Amino acid sequence: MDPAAILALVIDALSWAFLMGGAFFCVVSAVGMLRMPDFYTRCHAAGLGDTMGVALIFIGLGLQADGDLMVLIKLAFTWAFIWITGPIATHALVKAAYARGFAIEDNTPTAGAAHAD
Amino acid sequence: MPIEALLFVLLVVLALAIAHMRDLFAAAMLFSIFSLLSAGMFTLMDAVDVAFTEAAVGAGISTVLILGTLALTSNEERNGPFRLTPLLVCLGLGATLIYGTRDLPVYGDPGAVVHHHVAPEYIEGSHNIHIPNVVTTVLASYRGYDTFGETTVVFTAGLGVLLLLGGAARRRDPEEEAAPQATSEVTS
Amino acid sequence: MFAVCMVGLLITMVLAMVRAIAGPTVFDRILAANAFGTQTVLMIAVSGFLAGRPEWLDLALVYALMNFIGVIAVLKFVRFGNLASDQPGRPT
Amino acid sequence: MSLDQWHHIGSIALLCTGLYIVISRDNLVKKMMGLNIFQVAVIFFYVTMGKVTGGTAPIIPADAHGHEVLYSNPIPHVLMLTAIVVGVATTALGLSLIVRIQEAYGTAEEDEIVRLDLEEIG
Repeated sequence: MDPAAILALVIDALSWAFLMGGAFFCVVSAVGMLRMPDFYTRCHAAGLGDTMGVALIFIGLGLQADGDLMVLIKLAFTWAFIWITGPIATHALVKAAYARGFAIEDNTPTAGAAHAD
Repeated sequence: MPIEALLFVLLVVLALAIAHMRDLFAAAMLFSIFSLLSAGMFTLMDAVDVAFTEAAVGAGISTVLILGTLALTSNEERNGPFRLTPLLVCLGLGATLIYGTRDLPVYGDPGAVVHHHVAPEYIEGSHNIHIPNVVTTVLASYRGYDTFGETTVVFTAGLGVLLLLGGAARRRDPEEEAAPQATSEVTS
Repeated sequence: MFAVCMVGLLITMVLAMVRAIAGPTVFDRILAANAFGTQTVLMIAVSGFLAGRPEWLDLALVYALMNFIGVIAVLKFVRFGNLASDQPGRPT
Repeated sequence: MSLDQWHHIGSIALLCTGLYIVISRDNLVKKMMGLNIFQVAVIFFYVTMGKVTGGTAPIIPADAHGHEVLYSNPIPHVLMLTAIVVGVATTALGLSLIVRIQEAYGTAEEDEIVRLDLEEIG
């Protein structure tokens, strides 16, 4: 077996692992978003998909880019962008919710959620 | 059945949820998800330019516009009575239209008539003038006047919005000056 | 392998959609919309590789930008425009 | 009718939902959302027609020399590009009309507006 074939096999195996790991993190974050009891814990679950899922999937895609520099640059930009904006958006969301008077300690939301449909 | 069919089911479910939702802010959030999902489907159906436009103007601007309107109007829908007639009209229309589509080509049929008239010519022409994106070629070259008309429409609409919301009718009344300014801080 | 990844992303999208429809509060819906936007970016990126046209990543980049702007706009309305309707006594 | 035509059935289901929102709801903002759903349904009707099985997006790759690549039909994409932009323009105009109606009548519910108009006449 020549080295090029082995390298291709290793790269394929690595990107399988990264893509599956990313998809796993995404599904876990969605399940958490569905099953967690209150809003803040749901935010915590959603953060998982925004960071870990995106990172692993983009690394896996980058391994499959065949060294195409333009594709790698675009991947890196998108990844960096989501990594910066995802936590900012979640932070702003939690801050807005806290300012609107959602309780943190007990699991019963205050007046804010009592009138939701 | 391809993956797009599953996404189409999700899209219809979202549309029904929007119809059901009485809280207009929640409906606006669902509408933003609706736009995102439809744009993802455009990508899967090879319509990348449509997805690009939908991303730029559909998902982004429409949602923000609706939210801006909600900030200036009420954001709870009144609970009206259930009406049977619109439902029957819609179901009848749907049945008629589905009956009408029986003779149309199936999904992705390469032999459909629509693919064999001008489309190959456009692709050929785009190849000859060295513009990689065929949609750009057709939009800017073959149908340049069409696009010019489109910009005229957008300009007219912008003019209309300006006349309606920032026009002379408001400036005449000094007491009402305070209220629009307070709301314009919200939308800016 | 892209197809398997795609299936995972689709499951995520369906679950996020359920959270968006179920609510119960406005912030849950915004959170679900944000997560859905991230999933759309991922789906477009993966589908580009699935179709053998990785150039479509431009689209993913635009979506990442639009999603962020959209969420921040929504949050601005919630925070300052007093848009979230689930609290009584808000100025309309 | 066969399930191979699921794209037509889906478009028509969306179209009917949009139409139902427009004609059965009184709230004007909800009506605008219904119109947008209607518009997306029409766009889907066109875009699904342009799809060719095994085809790719109508962007000629840098390394394509001959015409051996099969592309999806670009014409529906062009038409729908125009439709989306014009649709957003009309949405903006409609929503600003709703804002003016709210200022003039104090409500954005259609039956209330009709009632106020009738009271003014009678």
